[in-house]
Amino acid sequence: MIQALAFYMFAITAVIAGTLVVFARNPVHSVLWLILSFFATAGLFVLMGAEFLAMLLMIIYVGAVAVLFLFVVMMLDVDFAELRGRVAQYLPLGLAIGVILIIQLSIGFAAWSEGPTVGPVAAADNTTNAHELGAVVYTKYVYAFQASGLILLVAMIGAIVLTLRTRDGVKKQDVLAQMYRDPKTAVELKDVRPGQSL
Amino acid sequence: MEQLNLLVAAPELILAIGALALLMLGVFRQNAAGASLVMWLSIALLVVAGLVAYAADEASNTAFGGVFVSDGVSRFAKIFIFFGTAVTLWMSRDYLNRAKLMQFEFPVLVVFAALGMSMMVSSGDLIALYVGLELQSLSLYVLASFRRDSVRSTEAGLKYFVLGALSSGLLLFGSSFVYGAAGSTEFTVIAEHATGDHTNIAMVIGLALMLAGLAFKISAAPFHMWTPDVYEGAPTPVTAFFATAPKMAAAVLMVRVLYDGFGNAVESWQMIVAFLAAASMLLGSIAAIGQTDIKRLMAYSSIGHMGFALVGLAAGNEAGARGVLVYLAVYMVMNLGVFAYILTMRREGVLVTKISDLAGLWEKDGFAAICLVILMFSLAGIPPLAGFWAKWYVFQAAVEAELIWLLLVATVAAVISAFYYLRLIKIMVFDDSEAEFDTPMGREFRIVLGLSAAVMVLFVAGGLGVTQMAADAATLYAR
Amino acid sequence: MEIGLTHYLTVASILFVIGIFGIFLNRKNVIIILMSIELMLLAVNINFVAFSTHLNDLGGQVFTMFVLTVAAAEAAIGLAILVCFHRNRGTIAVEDVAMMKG
Amino acid sequence: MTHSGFLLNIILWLPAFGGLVLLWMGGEREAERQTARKWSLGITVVTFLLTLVMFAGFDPNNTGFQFVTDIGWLGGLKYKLGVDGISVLFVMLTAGIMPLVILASWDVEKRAAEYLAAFLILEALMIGVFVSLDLFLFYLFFEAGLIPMFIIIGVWGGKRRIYASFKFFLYTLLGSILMLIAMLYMYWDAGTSDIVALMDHEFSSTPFEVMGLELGAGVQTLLWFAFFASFAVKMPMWPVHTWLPDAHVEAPTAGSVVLAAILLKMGGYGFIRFSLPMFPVASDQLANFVFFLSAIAIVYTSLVALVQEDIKKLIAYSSVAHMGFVTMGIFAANQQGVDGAIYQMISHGFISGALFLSVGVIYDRMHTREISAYGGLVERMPVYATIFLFFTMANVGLPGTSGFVGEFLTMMGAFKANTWVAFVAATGVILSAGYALWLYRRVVFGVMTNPALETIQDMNKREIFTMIPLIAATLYFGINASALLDVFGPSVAHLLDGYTAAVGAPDPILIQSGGEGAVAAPAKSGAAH
Amino acid sequence: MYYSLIVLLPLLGALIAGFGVRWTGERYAQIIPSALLILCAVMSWFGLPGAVEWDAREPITWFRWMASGELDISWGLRIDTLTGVMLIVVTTVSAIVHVYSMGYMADDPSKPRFFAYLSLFTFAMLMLVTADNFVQMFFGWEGVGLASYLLIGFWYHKDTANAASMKAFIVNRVGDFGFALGIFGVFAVYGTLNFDAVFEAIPGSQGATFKFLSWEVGVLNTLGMLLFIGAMGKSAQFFLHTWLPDAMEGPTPVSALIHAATMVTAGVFLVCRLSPLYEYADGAATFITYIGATTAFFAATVGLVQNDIKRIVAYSTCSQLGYMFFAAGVGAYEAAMFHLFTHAFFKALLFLGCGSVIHAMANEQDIRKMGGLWRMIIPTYVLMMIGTMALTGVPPFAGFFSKDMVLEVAYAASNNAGMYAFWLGIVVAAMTSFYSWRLMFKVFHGPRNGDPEAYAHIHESPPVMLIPMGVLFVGSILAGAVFYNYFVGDGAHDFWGHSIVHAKANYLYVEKYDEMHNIVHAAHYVPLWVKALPFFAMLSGLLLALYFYVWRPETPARMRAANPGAYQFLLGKWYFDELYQTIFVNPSMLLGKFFWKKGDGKTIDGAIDGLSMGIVPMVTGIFNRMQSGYMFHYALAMFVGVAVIVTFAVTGG
Repeated sequence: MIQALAFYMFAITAVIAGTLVVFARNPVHSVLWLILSFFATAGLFVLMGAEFLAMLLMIIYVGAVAVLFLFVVMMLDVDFAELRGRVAQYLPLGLAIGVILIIQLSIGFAAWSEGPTVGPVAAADNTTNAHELGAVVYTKYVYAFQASGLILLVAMIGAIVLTLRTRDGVKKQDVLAQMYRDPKTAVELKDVRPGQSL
Repeated sequence: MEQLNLLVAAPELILAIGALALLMLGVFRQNAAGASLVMWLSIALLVVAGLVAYAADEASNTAFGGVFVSDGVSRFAKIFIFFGTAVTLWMSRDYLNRAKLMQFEFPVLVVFAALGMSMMVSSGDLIALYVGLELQSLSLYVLASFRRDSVRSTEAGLKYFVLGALSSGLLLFGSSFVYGAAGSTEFTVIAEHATGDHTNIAMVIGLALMLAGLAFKISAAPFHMWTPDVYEGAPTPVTAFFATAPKMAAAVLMVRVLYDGFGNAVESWQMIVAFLAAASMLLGSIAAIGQTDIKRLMAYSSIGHMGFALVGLAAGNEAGARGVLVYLAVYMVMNLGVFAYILTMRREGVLVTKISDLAGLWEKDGFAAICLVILMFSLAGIPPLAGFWAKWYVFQAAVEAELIWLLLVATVAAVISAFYYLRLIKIMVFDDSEAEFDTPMGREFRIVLGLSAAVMVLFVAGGLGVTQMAADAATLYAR
Repeated sequence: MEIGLTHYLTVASILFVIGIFGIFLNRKNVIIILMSIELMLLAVNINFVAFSTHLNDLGGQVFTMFVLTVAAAEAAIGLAILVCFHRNRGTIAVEDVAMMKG
Repeated sequence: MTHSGFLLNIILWLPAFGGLVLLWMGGEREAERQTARKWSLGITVVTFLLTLVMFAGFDPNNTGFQFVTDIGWLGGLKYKLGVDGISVLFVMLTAGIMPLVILASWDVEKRAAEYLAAFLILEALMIGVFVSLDLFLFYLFFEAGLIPMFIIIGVWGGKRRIYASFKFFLYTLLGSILMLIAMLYMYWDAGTSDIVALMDHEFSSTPFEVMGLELGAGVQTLLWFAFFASFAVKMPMWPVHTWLPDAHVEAPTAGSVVLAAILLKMGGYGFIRFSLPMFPVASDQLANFVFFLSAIAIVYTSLVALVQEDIKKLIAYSSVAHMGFVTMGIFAANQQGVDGAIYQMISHGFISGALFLSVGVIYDRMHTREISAYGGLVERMPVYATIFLFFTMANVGLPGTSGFVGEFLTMMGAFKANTWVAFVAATGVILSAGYALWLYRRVVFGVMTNPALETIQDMNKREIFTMIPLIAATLYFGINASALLDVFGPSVAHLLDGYTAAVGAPDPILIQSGGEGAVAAPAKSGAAH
Repeated sequence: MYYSLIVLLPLLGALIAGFGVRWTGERYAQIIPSALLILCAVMSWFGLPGAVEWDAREPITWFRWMASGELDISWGLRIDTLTGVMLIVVTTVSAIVHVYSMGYMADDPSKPRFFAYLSLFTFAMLMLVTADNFVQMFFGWEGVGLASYLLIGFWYHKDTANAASMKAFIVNRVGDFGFALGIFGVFAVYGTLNFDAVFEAIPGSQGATFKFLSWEVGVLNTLGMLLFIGAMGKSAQFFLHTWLPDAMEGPTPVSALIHAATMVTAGVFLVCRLSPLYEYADGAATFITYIGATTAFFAATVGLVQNDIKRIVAYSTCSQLGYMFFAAGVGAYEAAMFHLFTHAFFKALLFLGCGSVIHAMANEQDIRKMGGLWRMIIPTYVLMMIGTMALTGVPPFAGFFSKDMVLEVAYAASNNAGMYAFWLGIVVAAMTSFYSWRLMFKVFHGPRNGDPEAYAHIHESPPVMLIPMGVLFVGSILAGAVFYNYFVGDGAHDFWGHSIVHAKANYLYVEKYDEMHNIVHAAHYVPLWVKALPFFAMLSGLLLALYFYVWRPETPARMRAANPGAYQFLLGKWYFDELYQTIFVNPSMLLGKFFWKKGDGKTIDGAIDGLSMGIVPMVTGIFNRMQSGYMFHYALAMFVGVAVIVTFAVTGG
């Protein structure tokens, strides 16, 4: 019963927060709703016995991703007052597609309607969820694990190559250069005749 | 615990380690010369990987506990991916130098993308599929917006990224259904559950969603919308890259999923793939007619061609797999040739991409014109050129699968698409010349263009071994 | 009332569809789209974990882990591109990301 | 590959080799142009001589294929070449017309080397069509011929060349791809792409319904229509003929000659090589459909030709009408009909080729094809008037010219199969006299009204020399038709034996009312000489 | 070999005149063909007994022309009496015309061409009459058509000549259309086209039917009708006669040769040659009788009022051909041939005489501008007078015998068709007499109506023209009397041998067959009044002409004024030309335009262009607009796609 109550609380929170992510007027609010949605989902994970993933979700998503979003939203300093959507125009079509998809997906659920109830994985050996995961990630899934490392590397390279600006023509302070300047190199005398430019 | 069998994944390991080494090299020699060195080494690395792939065993081998598969199909795809990528890198040097974009990250990212592709074509598991796909995609997103000062380039990157991420979401959502229904992410297990008689409906829906994601990658209609914009906006060498190796990877990935995973449930996906094929062929051919930008045109052309390739896939038989492989191989070579020329369409230092700029090419550069004409006829699928044989193989598969209606659609599409290829020929050969392009083409372009045209012509003499290799690879799916 | 697999799948589906809405109903700015994508991935994760529990198989949870990792990388790349675009274009309104068309 | 097969390979590839060499030589200087002309003339003449050598070794009474080459090729297909009585003549026609085409292109200045190279390559492809014994090898040559022709029209054509070349290309392509699909089906169904083997393969003719339409011969009907789509466009048959006038009008003279003399024949050749022997049941059932279209083609296009104001267009329409006789004869499916169709194709090769050459002669001088710009040419160009008259008469099928034999035999064959079509076709003979003489009267006779014609020169030696072989052939085969009929007759008889075996003998013509002393109707076709 | 030479020498002459001018010179390009023709003519006369003897025992075969299945056609000659007679007619008249033309065409710049055409014509005509099979006959048939086309249009700068030549060729083709269909029918039914084989098979197919077009029809009648259509075209019979008067645009010798003596009689020859067929095809034979009689009448009425000297003779020819046809139609092929034979002489003579007049009058052809010429050109006058008398049937000139015979057989046929032919024939005889004498009187007698200038230069033709006419003059006088016995008299049976077949089955006179053997024999037993009536008809025509043009010259004008409608109707040749123009030529042109502009242009190309330049670009536009550049549109498209393919998945494809 408590489990059901918790489920509905987390589920409704996640859905509402998700909706508000999309429809909030202020992007900053959106990010905050997103964070709430993550929290609620983490709760759902815990209910399903995936404590480690719930923790990961908190750390990675809330701690890194959402904050990154927040950072970018603020950095770009979007003047959100001007950004008004004309949502209504596409709402009917969007809703129709959404409804169709939901219906189709729920047809898919029918496959599991009489399946067994949900229970935590591998609780028998008294090992924790984290332990179990660790056991397979470095053995069975080592390939994917290494690959995801590469993915992160690519993301890093990508972020750097796209945003690191070391372009010429940008004025930066070079202390040494300032210190070693002398009048001879700093000032050039030119004889300017009237009516003529340099 | 299964063996790791690292040797099976030798090309990937070479690429991964090599890429890391190159990255270090690039970081420590951070100037144009260093970048150029990294570029050459990357090309060498890809060639080596290609040779290693070529030397690989044709028989089925697995590594990492079945997650990684190496067989004839993956070998075939890898050879083309690695060599194709090497050629694109080779051709991009000129552009990068001129655009002052010669940074070591470029070749490294390309190598990572190639690595991702090779992981895709070797995946034996949904997770491997996903990480491979993402490794490739993320690299490509960055490459698309590599010319970061350009609105167009970054817009291309943004569009590609957003829609690509969306497609990944669809793919994942589908994967989750498949996983839920099959109880495993491994293709071999999925194949046991996905049989003609009692395929779980959830599994089929999952497959459909996965197909949506995969269709995006090979830009099949209606998941093609990013293609023209990204092709146009991305730096031209990147566009050339997009049009070649990733298409091969995505198509072979589809073969993997559909044949390895769902090979026993052809009837549940045949209609979907046929629909994608028909839509792509028609859209690719019709929408291309109005284009004035050659890169956009090539984008629509690639949509149409992917439609034809999907015709083979829709057949769902051994001939289909063979057809897809041959088609993609031929298509890759054709596109390399065409882009070799597009990369040299430079006037007063600026790369121009208007189709009308090609006018009177025959007067100015007979060699290039003849090569391009051959390539265009090949793209249009006129015998005896390779483009015809590519179509021949996929059509043969469709005939065996009795997909006659799809072939009729293909007929119409082929004729319409012939129209715009002919229009290009008309502009090049029939119209009077306009202003000259800059300096003669670089050596590498001339070589690639000439070789590609030569392949188109010589293909008729026994398929240059490609058809045989594809046929051998496809025996995997003999029934 | 027993909470079963379908409940979780339903939540996931709703979140997924919300994500979809977020992508094509949103005209405000691209960041919202990126967040919508995160919502979709979240839905996927719920699915995987639910199936994993249901099947008593760790594969789904591992998959979720990789999805989380990749999503983070994706977010980084996406935001980087977005920042780049903003530098060039001065806006991130969705309707302004339409230089190229036809 | 036998020794004799080698010869056929040489004939096939020599022109292509010559063309490639020419492309490589190139050159825009006059001396280089001259070399190119001589080179291509040499190549075509040698090719023709080789076909003569081949013909000398050809045994017409052997109804099988001769000079066979058979080696493996990609995709399980075969590189198989060979000629039988039917194709050997088309090969010779092609090889024989080409030197004249080269001669007719002598004055081309613009990119002469490429121009001639295109023709040489086209020659190889056209010969390839006639000698291929593999389904896809045939398709390959059949289709590839579009490329050089497209370029010839597009680069060296007239004002509306772009429209014409595109129309030509796309029209033909659409039909061909349908045929390709049918070929793929045949390959799958029969497991071979060998034409000889396919002739013996029986494709299912069990009727079935598709979307409420009853297909009388089942799969054969579908395959038949797919092939028909391609060949009917190529012929061209009404109502898919409209590319031809445009292509002819815009093509340069030599292009028109090749188009009329050889390219059009591929459709008829295809009908004979594929439709009749491979889909006999469908051919039998759809013969009336073809007759209907042929009859319309003959009358309709003849009437259209009557009102043309452009010389080339008029001749182009007359070609369509003449091809109507060919289709009619083929699907009459008896010895006279098929013999006549083949004969008509070969003779039309000479005659229409010569007519287009004739138009070229005055076009080169006046640069207009408007009929109204001419008149009274006989005053200044008596030789031209004579030659043009000769071919005009050959075109209307005057006995004694080769044009007669084909028309006559096809109608004779058609009469046996369906009297209506013979009846309508015979009216076409009247109309052909109408438009041809009307053209001749306006161009050659009458009073010279256009002052520009005052100084027009008669044909020069080269032009006359180009015409002489055609005149000789038209005349010789007009009075000694056996020279050709005996070559392909046995092959046709063999083909029709198979056809009759598949569909049964046709109903006897004569209905006896039981009168005493009534003779039985004589034996039907199949009795060879 | 002997007969082959007769046939081939003219071809040699044609080639020499046509292509050998460079070597022979213009003069010899005329003399050589003429000499060859004279040789031919002499050989033909001497060859007649041989031909009678030969009697088509076996054909002379040159070499094979075409063989296809059971069809086997060789070039060769069939020599029998029919051929022998035709050889004489053709070569003799041709030789005469050749010689005559050397004078007549003396001023023409392209004489060699003219002689080449003449000889070519002769060759084709000889091929026609010697043919052993239908196809070779068709060769000659169309060959003479070609030569006629060339000769009518010889003066190509005259637009009327060009039009006339085209008309001749095309109208002939209409006839050939029927002829060709007949040949196809013969082949389809009998499986062969060689005369002997066909003739042998014909009796066996009595009563047999076959499906022609949509009807099941009798074999023999249908084939007979179809083949006769060919004869109608060539011999300018009713409905297909319109080209003959116009053909007078050609040089006069041509009219004499082609349009009087030889080519136009080819139809009669055809019917005679096919006597084995028509003997059993009673329906077709009746049709021939009616058409022949009607033509005779029609042409005579039109001839009454014509003013062009050559056209009068042309209509007369047309009319006389009608005689021949109805004679053949009732089964008296011998009589038809007899009239053909005599007619060749006197009609050629008349034409050449006209030519001489025209020559004298400096190319004037309108008889209203002539008159009183006889004193100035007495030899021509005499020749013309004899020709006219022969034509009108004044005894004992040639026409008297043959025309009487023709009318007698018509009467002897004693059935409706025969009676129709007989009575019309009598009327026509009167009219023939009238218009012939009208011509004579208007040209040679009465006041000088023409241009005084022209009269000043009138001169008699040179001997080279007069001498050949002299030969015809002899023929016109003697041909009837001398050959009567062989052609239609007691010697006929032996003379014709197997070349003409009579069968009991011909219902026209089947009751009398046993006693009469055939209709020609029967014709000898007709009542005396029947034999005398033609003479009186001739006489009445003569008297009427005398009255109209000599005694009361104002009468014609009064008649004209009294019956303007009838006069115009006759002058307008019953308005056949206008009718054909309205129902055939104009609709063809309109239909052609319609098919071209609306059919090809609007419908076929319109559909294709509409598709390729209308619909496809429209769809292109839609696709390109969908490619709006907006990400949300792209995403929307993707989700629509997802919805569609998931639907496929759920519904199972």
